Amino acid sequence: MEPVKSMQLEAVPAARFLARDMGLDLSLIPGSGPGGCILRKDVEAFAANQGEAAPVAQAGGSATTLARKLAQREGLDLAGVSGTGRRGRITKDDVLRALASAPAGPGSPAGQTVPATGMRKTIARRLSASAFTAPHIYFFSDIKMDNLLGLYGDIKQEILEQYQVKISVNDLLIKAVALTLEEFPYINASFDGENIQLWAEVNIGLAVALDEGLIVPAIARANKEAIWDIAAQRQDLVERARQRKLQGPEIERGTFTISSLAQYEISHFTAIINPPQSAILSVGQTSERVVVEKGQMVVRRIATMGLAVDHRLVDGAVAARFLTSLKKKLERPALMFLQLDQSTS
Amino acid sequence: MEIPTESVRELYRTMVVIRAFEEKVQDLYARGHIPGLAHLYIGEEAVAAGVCASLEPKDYITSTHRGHGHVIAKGADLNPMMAELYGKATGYCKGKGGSMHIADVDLGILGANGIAGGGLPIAVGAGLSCKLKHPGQVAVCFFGDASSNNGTFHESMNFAAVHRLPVIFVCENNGYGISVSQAQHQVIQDIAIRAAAYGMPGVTVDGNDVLAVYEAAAQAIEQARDGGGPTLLECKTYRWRGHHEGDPNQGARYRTKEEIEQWQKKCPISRLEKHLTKTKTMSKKQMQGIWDDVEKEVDDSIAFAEESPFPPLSEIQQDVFA
Amino acid sequence: MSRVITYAQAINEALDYCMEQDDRVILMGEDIGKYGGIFQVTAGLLDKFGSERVIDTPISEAAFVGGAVGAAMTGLRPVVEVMFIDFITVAMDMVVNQMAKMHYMFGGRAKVPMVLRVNIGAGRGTAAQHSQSFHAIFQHIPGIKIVMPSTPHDAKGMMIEAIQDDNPVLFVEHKKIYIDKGEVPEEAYTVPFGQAKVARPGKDLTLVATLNMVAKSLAVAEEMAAQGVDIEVIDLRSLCPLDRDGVLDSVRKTGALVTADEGCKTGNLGAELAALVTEYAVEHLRAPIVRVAGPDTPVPFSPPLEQAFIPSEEDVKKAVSRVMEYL
Amino acid sequence: MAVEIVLPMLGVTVEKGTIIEWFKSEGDPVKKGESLYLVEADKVTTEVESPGDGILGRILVPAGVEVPVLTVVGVIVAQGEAVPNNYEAVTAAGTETPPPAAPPEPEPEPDAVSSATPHVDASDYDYDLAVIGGGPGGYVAAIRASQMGAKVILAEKDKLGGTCLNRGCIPTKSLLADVQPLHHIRSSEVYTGAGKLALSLAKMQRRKDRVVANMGGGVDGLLKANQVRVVRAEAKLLGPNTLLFQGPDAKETVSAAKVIIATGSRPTPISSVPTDGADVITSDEALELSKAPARMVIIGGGVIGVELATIFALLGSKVTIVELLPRIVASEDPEVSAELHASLEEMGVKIVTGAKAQKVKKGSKGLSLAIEDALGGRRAIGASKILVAVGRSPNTEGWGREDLGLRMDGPFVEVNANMETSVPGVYAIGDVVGKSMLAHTASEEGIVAVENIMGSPRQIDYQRIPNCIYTFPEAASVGLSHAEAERQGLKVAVGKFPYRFNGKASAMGQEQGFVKIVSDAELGEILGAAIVGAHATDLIAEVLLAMDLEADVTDLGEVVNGHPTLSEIVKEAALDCRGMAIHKP
Repeated sequence: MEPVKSMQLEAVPAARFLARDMGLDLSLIPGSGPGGCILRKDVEAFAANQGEAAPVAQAGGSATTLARKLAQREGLDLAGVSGTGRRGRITKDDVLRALASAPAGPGSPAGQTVPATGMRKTIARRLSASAFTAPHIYFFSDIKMDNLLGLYGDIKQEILEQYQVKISVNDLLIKAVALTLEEFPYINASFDGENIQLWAEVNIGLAVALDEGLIVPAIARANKEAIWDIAAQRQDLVERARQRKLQGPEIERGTFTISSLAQYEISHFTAIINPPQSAILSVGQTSERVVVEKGQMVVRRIATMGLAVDHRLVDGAVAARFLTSLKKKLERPALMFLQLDQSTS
Repeated sequence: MEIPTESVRELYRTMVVIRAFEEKVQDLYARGHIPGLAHLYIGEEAVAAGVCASLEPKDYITSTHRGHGHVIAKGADLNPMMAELYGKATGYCKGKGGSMHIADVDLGILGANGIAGGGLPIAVGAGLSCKLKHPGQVAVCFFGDASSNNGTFHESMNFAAVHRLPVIFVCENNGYGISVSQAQHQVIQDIAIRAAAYGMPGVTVDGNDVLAVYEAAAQAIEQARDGGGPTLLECKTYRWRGHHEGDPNQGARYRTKEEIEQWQKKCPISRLEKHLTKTKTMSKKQMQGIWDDVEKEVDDSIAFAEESPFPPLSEIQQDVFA
Repeated sequence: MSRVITYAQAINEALDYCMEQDDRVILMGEDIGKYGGIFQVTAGLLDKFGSERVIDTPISEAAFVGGAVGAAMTGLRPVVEVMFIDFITVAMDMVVNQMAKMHYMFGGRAKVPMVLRVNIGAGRGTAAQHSQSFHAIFQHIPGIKIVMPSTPHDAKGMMIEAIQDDNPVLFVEHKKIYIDKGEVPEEAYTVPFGQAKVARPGKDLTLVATLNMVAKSLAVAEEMAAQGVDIEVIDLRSLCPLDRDGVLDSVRKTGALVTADEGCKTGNLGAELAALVTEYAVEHLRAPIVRVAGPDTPVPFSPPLEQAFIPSEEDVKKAVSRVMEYL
Repeated sequence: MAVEIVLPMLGVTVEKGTIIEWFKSEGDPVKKGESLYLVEADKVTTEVESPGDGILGRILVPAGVEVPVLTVVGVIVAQGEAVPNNYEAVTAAGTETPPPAAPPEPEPEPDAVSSATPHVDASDYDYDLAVIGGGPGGYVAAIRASQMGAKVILAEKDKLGGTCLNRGCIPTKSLLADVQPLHHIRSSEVYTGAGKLALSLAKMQRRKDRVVANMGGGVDGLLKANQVRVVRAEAKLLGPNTLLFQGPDAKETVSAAKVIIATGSRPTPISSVPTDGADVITSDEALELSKAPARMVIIGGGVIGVELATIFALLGSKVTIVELLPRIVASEDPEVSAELHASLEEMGVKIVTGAKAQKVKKGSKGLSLAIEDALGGRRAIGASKILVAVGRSPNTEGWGREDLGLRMDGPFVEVNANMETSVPGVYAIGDVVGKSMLAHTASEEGIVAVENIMGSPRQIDYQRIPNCIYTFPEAASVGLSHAEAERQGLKVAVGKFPYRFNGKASAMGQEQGFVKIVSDAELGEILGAAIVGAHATDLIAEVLLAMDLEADVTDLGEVVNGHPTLSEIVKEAALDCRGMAIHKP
């Protein structure tokens, strides 16, 4: 029998599963098994050192002078501190660790440590990467929504009857954004530091809030699809997002994201670009505001929309033109169907 | 048929070698020097000697679990044979096969076989090789009465007959399939009649008369060499020992002492000795000389086997694949 | 009343009992009559039940295994001895295509209540064609129950169970344990199939063993207990039905699995157990699963080679030690 | 010849048999093949035949006794032959059975065993650990690993002991020890005729060589005693687990589960003043000079520079130190620099700080070094030897770093707190990682690396590693300096006690220097210490111990020291942090 060539195990399954369940990064855990293999007990020990598990009190364990004095000053009971020094002696660092993990203070409700879910950690990693690698610049525009809402009121019933699909204002917004993106290929693009990828399709990601974080399924080819198809896709994706049944490609195909907080009392906000995309549209609440038109004060339904772009590949003027073109479409939705403003780009 | 004197002497010597070898194995086995199983050929020497006398080195044989006699008659060297029985590295099969699996393809010995009837199809295949590639060569298949009830017997006979393969099916009818007598395992007495079913000659001879065996086998072999196709040659004989060494009282559970003694009186070697004396082919002294030589040869093979090393443990992994 | 008898005698008692109880039970096989079976398992039964029910067959495995299938389908309950498992290959069509399939293929209209007795194992110097341990092959054939009792007690109880079972049962014995002795009740009893036995409870590691490897595993467990290693030895007893939950529960408790079976390593029944555990309890595994098995070679004749072939206590110890490095 | 009658092998499962009956009695003639006795095994009885002709000489196993197969149960002898007396009878009660023939021993063949066993050995490597470099980092790591049970190989291309033993710590200390009495005598007023005293550098060198050789042999012996295999060869990593050793008489490839890089460092060259090994030299050559140069310019006022300046100044050389930074030993507390500056000048060493070495000119009268001072002024200093001692550079080439793709940290090999490089399983220690280029740091890093490898994770607290300077007087420091502590925004309380207030120091005539302890004003934690003065490098030990045990200044101040000892200075400095020094006005 040929000997097996590679015998090296990085971690035993029990260690992997435990680390996953505890939200620990396996690569940080030292392995004590053969060839440095990470064992379950290594994960347990690591977790214990991380303060994830309750420290075991070492009754009568000795402490260094510094540790004692520090604990005394901070009013910390050394009985609850586990020692990592020689022969389990409590050191200054042990006291500092204990202080850092102690509750905020007497009388205040004890806080709670909730292990981050994998999804939360993924979001954290991706968004910090985005925020730190892509220089964001922001543009805002107040958009009068009256005409769009009028159009929506006008067609929704008919579409429902004819296509059995309930459309929303969002679907119209998605369409408008998708058409605008056709005009601005560099906003429907991504940049990896070397090359710029101009995407062939326009797939609009729609941020969906779940308990464990945001997830952004993308409506495929929104520039080509009919409103009712967009609505049908949207409903299906949102529904399956809530059931955690999305497929990877449905998320990964996004080329641009719309993040809408329209249902909250938020007038406007900035969003972080969902990498590897190069821009994101943030949509605030539509509210009645007094505006001046031709010298007259009138009440209009206004939504403030923000556009964040990756400044590495989108210049300010381009972003401004994008937002202007979008505004035009939303304020005069008929143009969408007439495609009259192609000259904008 | 006139048998040359030299051939007769050779027949005698072959039988003596087989007998002397097996008697030593019997003693060595009892004393624990030979591991595993040992199925001895004592009493049946005339069959192997008589058949193999007409074979050329390049002709093939397949053998059985009771194969020492066939292998010796086909020309095997006693040293590697004995070494194989001991499980030594210098054995024919590097100690990996043992008593039941001695093989030397160079000598045309396609192996003793531990599966009853296992050798028949293999001999058919060897016959096919002879027909296609080595005209004039033949394959001899030794098997027992019990194997003639096995599917492989019938399938092989038919195949060989249909393709007129140069195969001689030599049935050593020693009256028992282990403990089951011929009468209990088949209702016919002469297995040779089964040849008729496949359209080939079937011959029954006294397997304890080496000259009769020689004559019948020579004829069948010649016919096969000439493209005349297969023959079923049944040699009626008897094994003196139990099925294997350790079979209590030489098989007294299933046969009588008297029966054994009856057959011992028909010893093929004594029978030839009488013939040799009568025809003045050999003197008693010459015969004793052969015995002395042979016993020394066998003793030498024991010394060789005992002095040989066991195979290294690494050998366990060798030869799994070619 | 229990007394101490050999494994071979225990099976003999079971056959004797069933033949007394049920005249449909017949025995077939090579040299099982006057000779009493090559390992003396059927000794004395010919005298007691006569040659119509204890049938010395011609050396025609295909005929008598297939014959048993036909007999079983038509009302008898044959117990067939195949002298060595090696010889079952001669009747493979009858076993695989006929015996195992009849009930299913005929929509449940036919039953094949028969027992095929085989023995596996090296260690008797019987070389490559009389020493194999390829019982795991039959795991892959649906329709055959496969049991392998390791003690005289289980041998008797499982044989009675096998004869009473309406399905074909492959009854796997080991030629090295026929003369092992153990306590066996005089009265008849059955040991149900599909229940692995915890031969020794432990908490550090699960050691699933079969036949001759059970005793070796127990010896190792005792020896290593002195070193503070607490091994749970499970005597699998039954390959089909397989006591999945028994194995899984133990591994969930210990987090480690070693299997010990004499079959060659590749495709060894340890492979099935390893697959089972990785499929259903992988998150509990604290160490690699290690199989103690024969090497992937035919069984060599030469005594030192044969000894090296047979998985030894030392091999079990090595496997356990390797796993313990991770615990 | 006697023929043994054995209980024969009776089939494949039979292991024992009971003799039921002997058909012959002792003395009866027997014939080969004739039944001798009846045995029952496994409920079957078998008649056993005689294996030969003769007389049944003895029956060893009587009827009714069970014995294992292959037991000799009787002996056949020839007519008139005596039964050999080496047979013992077995009785029903007795069991003095000769054991059955031992099973054949397998041929001993070591390499065959592994291939016969289907289980693969967990360790596929020749060695558990390979160490590249036999300096104070490498050899200490090798010994500790071996102590912890690892199989270790160590490669050294030059001499065991590394820079420390062969070209650094130890040779300088030997030379310094030789010049120190001269310094002591010269600075004492009690000797007469001191001016006539002379030192022989050649003899000093011989003594130094002996010290180095002795210690080198000691390292060799230690490694041997610890079963470390030492290869005199250059090592190259062909992969994370494969090393090629190439030496004068060896070329081999070995595999190791873990590797420690301890390749050390070499003097840093400066491009403006290239060394030539003769006129412009490094510390390596300076330590081998057999004659003190008349005029020596030392570029670099760090530890190496000031120690060599001390040696050569006392040997009579006119020494000038050219230091780029505003003060010598700039890594130390400014007070330490000032103290050493003063003492060196007292020995006649000229010190030019804030000056850059520009260029060397070789003329008929010797060398001249052009320098540019902080204000841009240029001048030249004449010299017979120029010593470049601007620091040391890690040896990061030639051992496969590039191919392995180890991440770098500036010029050094990057390691994490466990001393592991960016390639898992490959560790690096000592000067090549450059955390603090000191022998004792390398040793400790070696031990920490090994302990991490062997599964006892530990990290080094670099704050607790001392720096030692062996000038006259000595200087030593640990932890934070006063300025650094304040820069970190700590509220500090500094205690300082001068040597001159200490009885032992005064009596020794070694009043120069002080002990300074920097502590946390509130907790009393000892944050750092700096000592200048006689035996400073030994005195720092007390502070190190206190820091390591996390004692505070009060603990240190409460230690009762012998009197008079220099250690009282440490105690007083600790007390002074609280304003409680006794012998300080």
